Amino acid sequence: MTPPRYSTHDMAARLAADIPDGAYVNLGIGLPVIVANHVPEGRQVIYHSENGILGVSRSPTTDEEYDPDLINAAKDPVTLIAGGCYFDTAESFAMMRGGHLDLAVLGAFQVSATGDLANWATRDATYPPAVGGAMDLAVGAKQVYVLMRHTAKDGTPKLVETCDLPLTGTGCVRRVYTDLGVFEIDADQRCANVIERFDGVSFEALRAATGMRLVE
Amino acid sequence: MTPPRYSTHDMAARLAADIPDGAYVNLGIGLPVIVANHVPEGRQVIYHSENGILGVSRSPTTDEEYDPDLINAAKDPVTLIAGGCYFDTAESFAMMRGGHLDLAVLGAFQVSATGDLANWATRDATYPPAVGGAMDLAVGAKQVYVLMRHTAKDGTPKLVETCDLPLTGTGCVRRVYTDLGVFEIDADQRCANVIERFDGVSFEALRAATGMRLVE
Amino acid sequence: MIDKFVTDMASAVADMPDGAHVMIGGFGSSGIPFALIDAVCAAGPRHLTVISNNTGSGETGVSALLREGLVDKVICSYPRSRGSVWFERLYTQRAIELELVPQGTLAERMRAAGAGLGGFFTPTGYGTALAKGKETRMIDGRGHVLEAPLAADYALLSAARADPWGNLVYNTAARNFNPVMATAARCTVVEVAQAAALGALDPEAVATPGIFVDRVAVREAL
Amino acid sequence: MIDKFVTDMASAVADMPDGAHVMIGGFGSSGIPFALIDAVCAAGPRHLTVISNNTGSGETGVSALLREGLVDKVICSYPRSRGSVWFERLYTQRAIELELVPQGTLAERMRAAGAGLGGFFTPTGYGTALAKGKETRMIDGRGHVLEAPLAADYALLSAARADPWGNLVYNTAARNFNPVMATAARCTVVEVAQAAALGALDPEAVATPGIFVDRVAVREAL
Repeated sequence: MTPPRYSTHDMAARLAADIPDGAYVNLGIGLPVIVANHVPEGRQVIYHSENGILGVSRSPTTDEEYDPDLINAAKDPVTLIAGGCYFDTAESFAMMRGGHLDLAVLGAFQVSATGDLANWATRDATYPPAVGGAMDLAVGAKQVYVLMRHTAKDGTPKLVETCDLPLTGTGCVRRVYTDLGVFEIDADQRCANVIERFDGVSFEALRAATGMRLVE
Repeated sequence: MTPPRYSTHDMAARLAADIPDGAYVNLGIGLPVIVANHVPEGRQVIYHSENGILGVSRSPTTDEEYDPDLINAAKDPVTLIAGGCYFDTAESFAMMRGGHLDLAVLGAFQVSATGDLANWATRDATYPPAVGGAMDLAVGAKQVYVLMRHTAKDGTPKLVETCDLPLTGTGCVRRVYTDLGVFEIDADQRCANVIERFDGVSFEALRAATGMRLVE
Repeated sequence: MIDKFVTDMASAVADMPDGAHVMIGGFGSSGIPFALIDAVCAAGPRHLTVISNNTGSGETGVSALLREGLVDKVICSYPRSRGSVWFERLYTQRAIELELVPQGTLAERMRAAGAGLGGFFTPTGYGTALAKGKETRMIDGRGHVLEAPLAADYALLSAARADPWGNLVYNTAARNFNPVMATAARCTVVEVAQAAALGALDPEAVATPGIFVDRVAVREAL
Repeated sequence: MIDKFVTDMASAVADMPDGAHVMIGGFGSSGIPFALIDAVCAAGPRHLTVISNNTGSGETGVSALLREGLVDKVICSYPRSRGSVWFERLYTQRAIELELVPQGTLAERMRAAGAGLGGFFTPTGYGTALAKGKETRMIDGRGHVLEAPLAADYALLSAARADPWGNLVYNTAARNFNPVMATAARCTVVEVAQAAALGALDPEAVATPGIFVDRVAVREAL
């Protein structure tokens, strides 16, 4: 039986619930940016964008708000929150690499039992590889959470014993949020501790969809 | 016969005459700062101060101009010229070390025949040593000119074959301006080429006051 | 008197030789020196190495240089933006060389060149394919990669306003790579939307001090 | 809601333990956190390592910490300013340890710590006594010294204005070491002349983004 799966919004909301008040957070391109829409009321989060913004806010809604220079890492137009500021790329990555961000939320192709992350290159050699700021975020943020579907489109597990795709960083992932549950990587034990199994997902179903040892 | 000697103002004026229009210049503490008073009319020079100023101008003359935070490397109050700007120490020394200053004018205890510079530490071990920005200027500026008395107070030469005082930098000095003349260090030939002997200074008198080979 | 303004975009880049290494500021379409790039396309130097975060989009910016066949090699972090068709075409034809550098390492290598440093150890990329062949070292129990400074012959930049000494202020997120590239090139050329009088820029808000700038050209009003 | 303002100088430094490594901003008497230093003197943690460009002058600033006997070691570039009598006294009595670092290397070591780098090669100091015992390397024909990052437990800084998120603007040359130290300490504490409302600071002129700041205390009006 196919286990029930959470929607991307459910997954994003589950991760958002774990972001502490006052945190400085970088949300990766793709799935992770959705997290911003699900942060609980009354919790203040300051979003960092690698191109040189602290205090990224919502998309512009009027012509007056629209500034073609003011874009986020995904190159989409955004606005600045009161208390936000600008800086250049060298300083932006000093912030990232220097451990000043409380949390980076990244997408992933694979996460290994020792917290290795593969999220930048596929096996298609004709397609140009692109890394952007992923490797800097992987090594730099105080915590790296991965938000991803539990399995690839073809059903193969993305939580794996060892990554066989090119690595973004080694031993950097702490937690993984998927459409089946929440997992904490234990690199010493080479396993993932199951923090939460979503409603209707049996441990057996989870194990069948996972390529590394699970501990509950 | 003691050769006639130029005053500090004569020496500073001689060096100032060689600063090109539009140059970015750092003047060291002590003798070198006098150079600013002698730059020929119509020549624009932008002065850098290591604590984070480009466009250092004269001392404040009114209460309104006086800003206790606005000091130069010697910790004396200054003003900012129109077109000047501020930055922090890390950027200031990036400028210095990165070869962006056209000229640094430094004082010296000794300069060697290979252009080594000694200007930061004496032999007195009880007195705390202090280096400040001297080593960064020595390696960083496009040109390093030394402005110094030709001999020490006790008459010993300061242009020497090899420095015996602690070095500030190796092979960094290009020109030396003293109260007897102007000299260009030729590190390959291990000598100083005499660019100019001041009026009334014989080559013999120069040689007697100099500890390295002179070529005229 | 110091006056770094030049008459037009063409004269700002007229001396760029074949084989030049050229940094191009911007991220996505923000802070890109479109007018200077057009002037380079018109002048037509060949065998360029372009150092930029992205490879342009559509027919403008870095894409235009690629389309004109002026570029042998690209050093960048993210050559795969929406509409980077010209880069993809050349790349799949193996007609262009790519040196892929993590974005933070790219910026930091430029800063090292501009700041006169001989190289630095960074944890970024350790244990990955992008560290292949590079010297590594464990520092405080953590793997690091030794990265070399990255300089260029020219930097082509975009800013909001400049004064005659080349002091620059930017608009919002258009800074990105522009200030760090300004420090790392032998000849830094900037296009600005507007000229400012000497003393008109707030000295506390100058993000690129004029010492890093060689030439400034003002964009024509649209 | 994020609010980094604390009630007074005393509470801003109350948790500083014996043996702490403390960066102190300023150059000469510009940009020195005099009020925070007074609060440390009153709290009296001992065996401190102070990292600062100078060693104070007269009876205030770093001099006060030295006079109170709270400091075991100083890491600085220029301990010999006019009126640094307390440092000279302790130094000649061999009652204090001195690590002398070229000013640019001092700032760059802090930047490396703040920017998460493992170290850097610099030509500064090569062939001098200050490179003694350090790894060296020829890079492009030039001698370089490998320098390590320099972090601290606390940074005590001074700025002109701060908002509740800890964004800082400075006055003229009072920036000096303050912005780079802000990045390099586990706990960055700032005294400011004036508090600003959120959104009141020009986002283009913020020299220290609030992410680097933990606590802000407003100086009492004189």
